[in-house]
Amino acid sequence: MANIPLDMEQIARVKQYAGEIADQVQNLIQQNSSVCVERAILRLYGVDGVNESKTPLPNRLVEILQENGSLPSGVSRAFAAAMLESGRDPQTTAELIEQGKIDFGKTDTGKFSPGAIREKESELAKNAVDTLDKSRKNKKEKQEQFSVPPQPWRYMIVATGNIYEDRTQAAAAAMAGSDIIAVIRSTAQSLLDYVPYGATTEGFGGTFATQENFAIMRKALDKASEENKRYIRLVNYASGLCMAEIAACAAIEDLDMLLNDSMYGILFRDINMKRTFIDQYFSRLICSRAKIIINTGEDNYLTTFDAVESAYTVTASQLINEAMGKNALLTDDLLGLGHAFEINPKKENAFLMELAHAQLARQLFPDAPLKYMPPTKYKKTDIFYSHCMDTMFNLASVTTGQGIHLAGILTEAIHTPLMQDRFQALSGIDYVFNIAKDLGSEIEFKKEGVIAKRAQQVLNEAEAFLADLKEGGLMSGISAGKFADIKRTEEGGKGLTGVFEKDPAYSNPIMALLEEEGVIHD
Amino acid sequence: MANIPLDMEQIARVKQYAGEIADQVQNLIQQNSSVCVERAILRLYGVDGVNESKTPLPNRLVEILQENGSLPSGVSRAFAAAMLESGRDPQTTAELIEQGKIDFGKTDTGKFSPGAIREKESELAKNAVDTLDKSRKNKKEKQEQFSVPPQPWRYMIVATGNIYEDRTQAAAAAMAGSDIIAVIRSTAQSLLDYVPYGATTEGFGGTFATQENFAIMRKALDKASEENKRYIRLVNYASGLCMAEIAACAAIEDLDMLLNDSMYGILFRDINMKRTFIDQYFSRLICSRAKIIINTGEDNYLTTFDAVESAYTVTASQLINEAMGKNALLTDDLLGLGHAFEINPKKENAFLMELAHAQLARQLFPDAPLKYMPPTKYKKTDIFYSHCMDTMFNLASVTTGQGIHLAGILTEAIHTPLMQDRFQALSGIDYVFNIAKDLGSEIEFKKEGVIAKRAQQVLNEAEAFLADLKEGGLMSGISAGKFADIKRTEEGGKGLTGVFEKDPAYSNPIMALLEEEGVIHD
Amino acid sequence: MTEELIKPYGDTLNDGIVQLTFTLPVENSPRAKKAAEAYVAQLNFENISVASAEKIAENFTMFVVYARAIPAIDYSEIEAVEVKTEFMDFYTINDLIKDKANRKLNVVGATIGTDAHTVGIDAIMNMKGYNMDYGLERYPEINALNMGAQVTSEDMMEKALEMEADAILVSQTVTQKDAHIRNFTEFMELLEAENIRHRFIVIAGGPRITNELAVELGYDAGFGPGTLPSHVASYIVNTHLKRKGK
Amino acid sequence: MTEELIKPYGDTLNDGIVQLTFTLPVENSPRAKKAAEAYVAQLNFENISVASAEKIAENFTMFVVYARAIPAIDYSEIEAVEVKTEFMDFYTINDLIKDKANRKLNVVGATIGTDAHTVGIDAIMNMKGYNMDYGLERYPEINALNMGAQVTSEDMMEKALEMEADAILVSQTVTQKDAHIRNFTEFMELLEAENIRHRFIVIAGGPRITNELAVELGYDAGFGPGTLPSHVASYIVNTHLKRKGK
Ligand code: B12
Ligand code: B12
Ligand SMILES: Cc1ncc(COP(=O)(O)O)c(C=O)c1O
Ligand SMILES: Cc1ncc(COP(=O)(O)O)c(C=O)c1O
Repeated sequence: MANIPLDMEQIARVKQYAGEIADQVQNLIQQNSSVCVERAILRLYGVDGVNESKTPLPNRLVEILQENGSLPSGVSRAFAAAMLESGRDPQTTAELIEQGKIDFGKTDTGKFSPGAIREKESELAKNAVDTLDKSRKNKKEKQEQFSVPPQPWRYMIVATGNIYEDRTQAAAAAMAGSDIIAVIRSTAQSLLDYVPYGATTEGFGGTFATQENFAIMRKALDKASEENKRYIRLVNYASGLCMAEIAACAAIEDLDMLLNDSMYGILFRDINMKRTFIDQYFSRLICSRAKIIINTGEDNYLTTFDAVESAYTVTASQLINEAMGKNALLTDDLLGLGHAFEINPKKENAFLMELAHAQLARQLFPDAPLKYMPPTKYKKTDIFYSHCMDTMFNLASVTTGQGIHLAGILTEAIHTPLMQDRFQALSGIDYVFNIAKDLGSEIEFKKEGVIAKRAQQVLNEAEAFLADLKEGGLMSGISAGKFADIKRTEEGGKGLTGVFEKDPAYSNPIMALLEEEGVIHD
Repeated sequence: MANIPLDMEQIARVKQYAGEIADQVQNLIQQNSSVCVERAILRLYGVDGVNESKTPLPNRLVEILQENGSLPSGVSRAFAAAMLESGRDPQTTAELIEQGKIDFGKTDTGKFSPGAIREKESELAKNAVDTLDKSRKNKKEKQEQFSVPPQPWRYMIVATGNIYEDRTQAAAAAMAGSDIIAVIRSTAQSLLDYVPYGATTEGFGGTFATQENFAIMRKALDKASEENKRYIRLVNYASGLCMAEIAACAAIEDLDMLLNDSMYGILFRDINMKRTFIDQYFSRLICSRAKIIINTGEDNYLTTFDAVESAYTVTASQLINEAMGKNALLTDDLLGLGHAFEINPKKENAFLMELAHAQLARQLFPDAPLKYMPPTKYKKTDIFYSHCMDTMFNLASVTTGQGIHLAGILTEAIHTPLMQDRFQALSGIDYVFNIAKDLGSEIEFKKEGVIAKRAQQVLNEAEAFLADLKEGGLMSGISAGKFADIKRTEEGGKGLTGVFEKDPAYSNPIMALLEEEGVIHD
Repeated sequence: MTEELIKPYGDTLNDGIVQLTFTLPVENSPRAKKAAEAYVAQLNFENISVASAEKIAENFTMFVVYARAIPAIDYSEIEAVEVKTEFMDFYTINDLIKDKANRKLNVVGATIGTDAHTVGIDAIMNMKGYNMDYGLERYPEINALNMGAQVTSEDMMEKALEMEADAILVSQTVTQKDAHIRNFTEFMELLEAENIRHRFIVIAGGPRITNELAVELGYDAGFGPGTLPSHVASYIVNTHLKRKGK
Repeated sequence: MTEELIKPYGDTLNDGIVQLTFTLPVENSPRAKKAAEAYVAQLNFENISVASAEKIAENFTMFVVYARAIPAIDYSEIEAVEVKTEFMDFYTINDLIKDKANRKLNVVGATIGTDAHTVGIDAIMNMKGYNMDYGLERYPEINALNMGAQVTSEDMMEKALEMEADAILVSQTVTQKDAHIRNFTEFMELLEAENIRHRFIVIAGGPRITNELAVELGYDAGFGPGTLPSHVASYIVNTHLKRKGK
């Protein structure tokens, strides 16, 4: 691979800074939990479904605890007690609770011994972790059965709003060459403080992320894997108010990747930072165990702000995301750190800058399957011009050896892609990936050249930025608008009311087990 | 600029071989002339127009000499004598000859002294060469007045068949960014043994090359140069049975470039090799003096045969064309040696091979404005796919610093370009040339890498080929089908009857003057 | 007006050439090509050439077609509903407000509904502006408030009342399933229900918005892609002064 | 047959979405966009969205439009005039000729008129063939002669008579101003004028040739892009045997 000479010590330094920044946040995470985390526990314990007014049972159960003031001890203990009381399976138990037949959150006062409850909890937690292990193994088996294509993997979105229509589109995209299918989520689902239920056919700009929709799509892609003799990965979106819960649903349904990034939620969805850092941690622990690759959203900094000026914020955020990911036991192969090809094409030598940015990311995270986003902001409604942009993006990606290659679409500036738009995108990718397969290992970037200097400059800027950031901490940095010029306060944004301080009796045995067992290498 | 390490001695060797091959042909050229050369002399002396049966006067006059057996002494002397007899200007003299009022080819027997005739001849020749000088100076002035864009120059074809429609298209193409406009010639005009006359509005697959059409287009492009503040070059086609004559017309009308290559005529139009080598020499002498860049047709080898297997024939032919060009006083800046981006896109790493080929040409002829042809053969009727191919071609061109960049067109496999097709092509070129402007000087090709090795291999194959070729000579090599697997015999093909051996009395004072004065550096 | 018949232009006047790309839900085959040709004929074309037919999915074929469109239209009869205002520059606009309006103008803007796209409204309102043209916040004579995205119609209306806005700028980017039409309409109906529509200059904008659409939906004007802040400011001040009879 | 109504497919069945690109001979302006929209409406579309309008020359504007086509067609009524023959491989074909025809078949081919494209006819006839499929010259049971390009109709006919050709292959690539139609027709009329049409299987081919067009022009069959030599050989031997009643 072509290489830019970077100072290993500087790299160690920026990773060190990012680690410190992540660790500061980790304190907050340890002391608090959220409604989302608790609901995720319930889901992993086996609670699903909605009540008559369509409220998901995990939400209802957590609400009950909130109402009767017992949430600070967490849902686990209460639910274990309820299980003992009902003597039934988790789902039935949850239904009984919702029907008022079990006095949820109060049963443990006396009726069952703390030991019995603790035992029930660990049984539930073990089953939960088994579910995650099963997902990991299922995927591994399928990857061995069908082949795993080489990187960059071709990532294609479907977004009709109707899961059944999405299924058709996904099969078409797989046939046309996609390695990864992402079902874009309905607009603003990230702001919903619950996970919608069942198969859905009406969404705006995307399809609701529901466990049932995940299952439908996974089944379709298993078929596509078989037909195309290639394992087709499934992606959905976790970032938002339900990060941990969606991770749970995703693990249960064998998803392969999740867009999973608090920074995105904070900056672009105005989600409260405390809430989402807490949710993210548990979410990522789940991803780690179930081997779900996370995708982070640094690309968004560049669609909103200038891609040259803001380049260092991308690098800094990738470093922080890596550190936060490692704290949540994510291994390198699960870190789909994001970046994007978004420099104004009117800028002379823009492609050289793009190469510099892509190569820097490649070298900073040599083992991560980097997520590389196509040009979007400067796409024209002239689809022919836009198709040229995607061609150059494809080249940058294969040349710098990116991991997850989001297909650029010639109609980006017009509409969500038609079936034919996707086909055109994929056939362009095939073309470039084939004819320029080994270009990256055939060329070298000139020492002291524009590309090398640009990469160095971004790294220097990122270093200075991180050094500064670690003084005040990430949260106060965000409050000061240091990322993408967007200011978000610690107490502002959506979802703060869902955060609570753990009381001494609090337990989350799944989290405990995951932390205790650490990274699994099978 | 990125560089492939090549052995300077090997380069000297192949140039030496090519020189020997060209010199062998030069013997033939010195001993013979052709009807086309003679007609070109008449045109440069000032003869134009057609008779009642639409035969051009230059053709009529030469036919008269052929009929009365005096052609071996050439047309110059006879015409000078006729001028003395008529006492009028060349055009009127020609008309009088055609009307039978002057006994052409016979007058000199006695009536005028050889000295007087020789003097008239040199006066005519001087005027002829003045015309060429004027063309050279005109163009230089215009280049200084408007600016000259940097290379690669954007070359665009127009081909409606109707010169007035072409004019509209050309203005549009210039506005959209073309630096060069080529008016594609009507199908098979190269096989006509005369230059059609006047403004024409009916052609097949192109517009007839006539002096009047040249003038119309030159005027339109002068206007476009003014409007676009950039000198817009005009190109037409000389190769064929009228190479020298078209060069004369082109010089008179201030054209900037001519497709000018006997090898093309021999191999792809089945024109007799002797005839076209003779025509080519005088044609190129004219180009040299009038500073018309020649474009050679090596790209055609690749559209007909496999671009990887035949790559060495391109290199060999470029070397021969360079040597033949130098023999005709063409300087490096006038050698638009041809090649093309025609490797099957299904071939893995095809782009690396293309870079190797383009870079080899660049390094072998560092000062020549190489003519780089876009993909055509593997273009699909899927215009979106084809547009990606052109994008990569654009990149190869700017990266390896080509000179004359023929615009690839997304509808190549469908029809001759529409106005919108041209616009799309040019906007794609602008995009790539801008974002990757200095890529070539920012990267290096890995020593011993696929690209370097491939370039070396082609050079080795070309060397072996030339070494072999120089033994039997170019003509017998062509007869043996060594170029592009096409066999053409020395006595076969069109136009041999137009060749004649010069008798001792033969004179071509224009040629003599041009040879004598050599390369002009102003 | 004299008739001015026009047709698409390929490379000769009135040749009518059009390029079409579409997908039919059938397997690729000569019959599918025939169907594509027959279909295009129904769209009022002749000389139909199906250049390319490719299988893009099980039972779906994509076609690239070139054909000659038959109808001609009379260009002299086409009228566009353009925003009719004289565009001025930053300095002229500020001077005009100072001289004629005699007070600062209040402008509030937002992206309403669930639409989270802010770049468009930011381009018009934020200090730095767009394409070297200052945003409204920079105008000394304009008091501009950008509420950002995902703002409800109610919040937007309240803010407009609170700051006694002269102009309200509503941005919409997502147009899927006509989300923008719904949002624009909802906002307008709210103003009308409250009987305060007449108090404001109400302007719509976004990448798929035309003046025509905006006017149809009851807005005073609509601005599409490429709009500069000074265009919007010009329109606001001119319309304001006209309404005040100045 | 049951009705089978189809429409173009964008991302939902029967949404009718089509992409169009065309140029109008007018200056770019909102009015020009309006004209583009009005024009596309005349082509039987609705929900017309003029996505892009760009000046591509003085007085010319290129448009990219997405719109929903209104008509549906009944796919069950579409029939394609396909070459009807069973395609066999090299070995089967040679065996068949040997066994049933009892003599070598003679085939002559050329590109006629001023058309100089040989790659297509070479692909069918020359030894090496096309896409890993041997050319006719390689068939031991076929006596194949490729005359190359720019062959006159007369020369081609004479050669066919001289070698007692069973099949004549005529290639045409240049289709501008319908040059191919003229050339194909000229050749066919020549055969008919000489009253020898019935003696040969006459086959047309080229990148823009369909079987339908060829049959219309009086040829026995037509082959388009992607044709393999074995397709042509199959057709020749099958037709030959059928005619001989074998
Ligand atoms: C950047 C971007 C994003 C960013 C937004 C960041 C931000 N802070 O705004 C992110 C990544 C977050 C994003 C998310 C989504 N996006 Co988005 N996004 C884009 C993108 C790439 C560029 C838009 C842009 O910023 N343009 C630049 C600005 C300057 O141009 P503009 O908006 O047209 O504004 C100008 C004029 O229109 C006018 N103007 C605009 N508003 C107003 C208002 C007034 C009053 C006036 C006078 C003028 C005016 O002035 C401006 C300056 O000239 C486009 C694709 C594209 N290239 O267009 C897709 C696009 C708009 N997004 C799209 C979609 C579907 C989404 C999602 C819904 C996808 C999903 N399901 O997750 C999400 C969710 C967002 C939501 N809930 O709304 C679609 C919309 C399809 C459609 N037509 O409905 C597009 C077209 C992409 C696509 N092809 O699918 N997106
Ligand atoms: C190579 C090429 C050339 C080469 C030809 C070399 C040669 N020895 O043939 C050169 C450079 C010389 C050339 C010149 C010209 N060309 Co040219 N050329 C092409 C090109 C790039 C490829 C054609 C090709 O070889 N295809 C590969 C073969 C294998 O495919 P095929 O021909 O379709 O053949 C297959 C089938 O059709 C079938 N088939 C073909 N013939 C037959 C016959 C029978 C009996 C059967 C059964 C089957 C069959 O079997 C084959 C294998 O599957 C095309 C563009 C393109 N990409 O298509 C332009 C193209 C064909 N050329 C074109 C033009 C206009 C010209 C010129 C006239 C330009 C000019 N004015 O100078 C000249 C002059 C030539 C002339 N007088 O005819 C146009 C034609 C436009 C039109 N539709 O009318 C094209 C489409 C380019 C363009 N967009 O402008 N050309
Ligand atoms: C990291 C991340 N998460 C989530 C999303 C999408 O989430 P939403 O549903 O909020 O549009 C994105 C989109 O860009 C993203 O980058
Ligand atoms: C060197 C050269 N001359 C001439 C031509 C075109 O000549 P003709 O008029 O024979 O098509 C070409 C076309 O490729 C060429 O390469």
